[in-house]
Amino acid sequence: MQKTYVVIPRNCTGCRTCELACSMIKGTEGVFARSRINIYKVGEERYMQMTCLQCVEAACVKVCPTQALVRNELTGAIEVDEDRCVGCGLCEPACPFGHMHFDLDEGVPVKCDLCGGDPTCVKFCPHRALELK
Amino acid sequence: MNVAPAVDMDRVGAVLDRFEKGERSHLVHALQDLQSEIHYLPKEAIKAAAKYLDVPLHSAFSVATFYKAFSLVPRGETIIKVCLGTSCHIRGASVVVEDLRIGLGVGPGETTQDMKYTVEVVNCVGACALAPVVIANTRYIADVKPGTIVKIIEEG
Amino acid sequence: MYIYIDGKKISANDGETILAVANRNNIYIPTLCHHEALDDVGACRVCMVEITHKDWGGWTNLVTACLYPVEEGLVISTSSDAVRRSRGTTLDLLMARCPTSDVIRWMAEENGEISVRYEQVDDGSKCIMCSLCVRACEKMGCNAIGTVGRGHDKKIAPPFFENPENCIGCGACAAICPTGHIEMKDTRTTREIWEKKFDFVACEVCGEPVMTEEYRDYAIANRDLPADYYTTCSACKKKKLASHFDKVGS
Amino acid sequence: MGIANLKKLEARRSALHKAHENVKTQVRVCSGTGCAALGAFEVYDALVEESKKAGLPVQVELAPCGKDKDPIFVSLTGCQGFCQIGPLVHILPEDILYTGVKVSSVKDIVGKTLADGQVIDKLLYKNPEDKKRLKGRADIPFYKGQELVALEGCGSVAADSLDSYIASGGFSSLAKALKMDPDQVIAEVEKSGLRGRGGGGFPTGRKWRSCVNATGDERFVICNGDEGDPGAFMDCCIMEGDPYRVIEGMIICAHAVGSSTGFIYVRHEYPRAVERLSLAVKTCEENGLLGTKILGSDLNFDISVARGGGAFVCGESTALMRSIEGSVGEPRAKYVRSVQRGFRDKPTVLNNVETFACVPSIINEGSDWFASRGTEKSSGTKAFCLVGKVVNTGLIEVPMGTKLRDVVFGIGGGIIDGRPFKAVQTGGPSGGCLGENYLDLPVDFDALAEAGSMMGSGGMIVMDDRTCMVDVAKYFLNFLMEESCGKCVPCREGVYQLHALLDKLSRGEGEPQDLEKIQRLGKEIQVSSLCGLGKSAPNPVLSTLKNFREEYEAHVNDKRCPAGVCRDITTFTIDPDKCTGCLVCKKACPPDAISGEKKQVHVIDQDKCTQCGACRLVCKFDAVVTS
Repeated sequence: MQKTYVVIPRNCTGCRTCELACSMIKGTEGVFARSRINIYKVGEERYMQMTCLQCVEAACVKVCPTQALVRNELTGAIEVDEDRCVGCGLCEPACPFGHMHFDLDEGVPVKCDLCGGDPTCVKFCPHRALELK
Repeated sequence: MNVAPAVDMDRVGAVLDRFEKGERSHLVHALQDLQSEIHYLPKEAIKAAAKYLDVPLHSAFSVATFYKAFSLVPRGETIIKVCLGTSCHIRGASVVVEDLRIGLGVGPGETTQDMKYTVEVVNCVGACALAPVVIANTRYIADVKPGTIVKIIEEG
Repeated sequence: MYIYIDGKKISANDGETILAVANRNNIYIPTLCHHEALDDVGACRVCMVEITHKDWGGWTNLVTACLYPVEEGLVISTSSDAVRRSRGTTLDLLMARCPTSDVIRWMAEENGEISVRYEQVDDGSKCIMCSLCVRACEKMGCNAIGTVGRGHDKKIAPPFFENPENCIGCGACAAICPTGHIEMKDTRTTREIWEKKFDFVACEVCGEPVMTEEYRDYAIANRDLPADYYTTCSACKKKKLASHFDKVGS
Repeated sequence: MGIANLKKLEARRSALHKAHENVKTQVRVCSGTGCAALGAFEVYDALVEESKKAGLPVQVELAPCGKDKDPIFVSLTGCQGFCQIGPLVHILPEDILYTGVKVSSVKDIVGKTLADGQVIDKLLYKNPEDKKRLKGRADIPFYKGQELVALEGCGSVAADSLDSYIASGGFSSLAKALKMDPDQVIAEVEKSGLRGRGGGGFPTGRKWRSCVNATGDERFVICNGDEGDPGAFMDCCIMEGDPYRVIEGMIICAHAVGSSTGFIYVRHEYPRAVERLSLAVKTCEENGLLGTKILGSDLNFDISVARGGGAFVCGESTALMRSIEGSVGEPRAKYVRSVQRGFRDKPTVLNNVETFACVPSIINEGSDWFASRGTEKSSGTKAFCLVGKVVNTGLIEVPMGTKLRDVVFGIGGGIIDGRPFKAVQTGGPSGGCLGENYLDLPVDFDALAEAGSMMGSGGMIVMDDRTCMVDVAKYFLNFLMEESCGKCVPCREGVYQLHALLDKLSRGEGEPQDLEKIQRLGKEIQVSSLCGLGKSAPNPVLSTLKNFREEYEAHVNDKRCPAGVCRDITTFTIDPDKCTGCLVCKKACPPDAISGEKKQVHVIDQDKCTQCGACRLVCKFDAVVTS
């Protein structure tokens, strides 16, 4: 049974452990801006976790000229097949939510892939604000 | 540097009209006809051909630079082709090139200042038995002896 | 069907290439001009493998793995002496052509046979004429660059070596180039590639670059997505959405 | 006046035969490239005009219902072979071959020979050996030992006349083939043992058979007339001289493999071949020999003539197809063969001009007839271009298996000026040089390949002791470097480096290890390149290195070019004992480096001398020596 990734904003304290965990595990060496999950303060003591929604009708998948963005049927995540990517970078502006980042240095897009079904951010969130149900 | 004369686009259009519009397989053919009409392939002509045959411009440019038959720069009135086929080579075609270089002051691929002569080297024109051979426009000059070619050409 | 790669029996499907089967089975065959999303051309010759078959009476042949279709019982060696010699020569030749390319040096060292030094053709270029950029550009439907001339002087350039009309500044060519030959210069507001200058669309919130104007127009015209997708940078999109969610939540 | 069916074809033929029987004298003016270059067209025009003036019943077309009594038929034919002494005028039935005919000699020919039956002695071929004049082809050694199959009509039929071709038996083979099952036609070609004349020597019948067996809704027949080998021009001669034969061969192939579209790809350097083929195709269309329901059968077939753009690599089949498609002529890997996926990814038969020209004879005379010629594994005859430093140069056709010696010294008459024979180069840039020890080699596909050369399209370039093998190898590499498409690394970079190494040798800067480097690089280019051009590019180097190693070593160890060709290590001087002071070399010297008065010994100013070798080339007294 495929699990669903859920965010529970009311549990989030804005500690940004998820961002750190993500940037560590994805090898972006703790650069927060490159993390695939971001925390935004949206009000007094209120935080919102923002990460890829793995849209059913994903715009990024639609614009990719080489089918380099493929849904993993097991995890439900849209994953980047780097071998198929030609580096046109169109997926980044195509995402209406801003969850796609194109890494100019590497020439490939960077996005949340749910860590292959076992998201690191979920494991490290100390407040159970991220869950896989 | 030689200044290219303005290109008569009507003539370009007339040549292209002989071909089926949008049929990309006619590209080599069309460029050849354009070249024989204007004696070289100006940028405008290549662009017009690409557009007419619905070929990406870069493909037309690739084709125009790949094949030796095409020249992208204006050429002289008389095109002197020195055959460098094997037979001509071993019978002294390089001496002919040397003669032209000294006599006309231009080497292979070059055009004289007055736009009268362009010297080209070609690989075998199928007249090996008459080696070394020079073709001035359509005139074949057979068995060219050292020291004679410039005079033969200038005398017409 | 079954084939044998370096002694291992491996199942393969009709129509697959040797390289595809090897990749699927994590058997490393070096490549330079191969890309999963583009048609193979067999230009770089580094994916050379040696093949034979029990019915061939001991006859072997060197073929490019990227193009050779598998057949039942094919016996493939990815690193026989003949393969290493061929690959070594190819890399030696490329070293002479692009002495400054790290990728080539690294591959040559890995192959373990840098033995012959050829006269260096030092024009400062790292281009190995793999044509990946041309094929990527074609894939984008732009056809802005192509090969020019032939033989040793062959180059990759825009038509007439000038400002390529069709280039939208997407940067795919630079991203795909295996040796980093294609230069793309970005500032906060402009991009320069193939000697063509582009202005970036600035994010209407923060002013950061989103994409080149030409690329935006291309995307709107060809990719069937609303025009307002391209006005904001991804970071600002995220921020905006976060605040939106908050309102919904409360 | 179409030829809608077989009956009409036969009717036309018998009418033409009748016209032929009436002809009293036939005058065939050769208009091959060589003769044309020497003024054959002017000679032809003058002949016609002069004959009319003299009131002779001259005909330029075979008129089936001509009113003239004992007409004289004057025609322009394709290459008659002996290019070197052109323009040739062959008069039948007396078999008089006039050589070196100029417009000024036409009056004599008309007045004396045509009107009066006299033979003009001074226009006859002079045998260099005994200075005797020889009257006709039957007497001239050059023509002895030859056997014409592919070149049968070349030099006899009027090149641009369908009628002339039909009169000579043309299209009877097609008529026969159309009555046969396609499978029978292929079986016949298979049995004949015909192998591709373009160089590879692939069995033609097998190629046709695999095309038929390939899956596809459409099939193409392509004739490769992109004869790029420098020193070879037989396809040019066939296309110019007997275009209908090529077309007939192609139609038979179309019938055999079930194709309805064909192409003939001709090099642009052969404008006359393009012109004549285009005209022939048009004439065939007008007469119902191309188009729908050919000769009343169910066969529909069209041919387009495509012009090449001047790229040697387009002789490679896949590059040629790309070129016809309107693209850059880059070859692709042939792991899937073009008989299965060729032009537009459809099954395609691609054969060379000479191969198609052999087909009508095979169908007409039968496979046994063809197979009885030549050797066991290379049947039939082969056209060669005998050129270089040989006395008789021109186009020849001999049975496969003829010894090199018989070609060079028999038909070719030996080396110019009696100099020593050094080598014969076959196979063009893909071939190799064979030295004296190979003179008794029977020339066929396998024997040549075994000797390290190849058949190629049939260029045979004879070299004497003044040809430097390092220079020849460098020449071919330079050619291939320019002609490489530049797609794959071994060919683009490898041939460049091979050339650089040879250049180093020829400058006298070679080091002992360079020879091994050349050998090794050459071998790797052979196995690693993508197409046939690259795979065979090192052949000229490797074969000369093998057969003339001492010459390479002289360049490396002694910094000396034994043949006196490589400029940087050669000095030209004049031997005072031999110099007669004739001024010839002085006049020929491009940089004016020779001084000396008439009848006094000349001297070369070494500072001005560019070592071009012009003086040595012109000196009749062997007075220019190299060191």
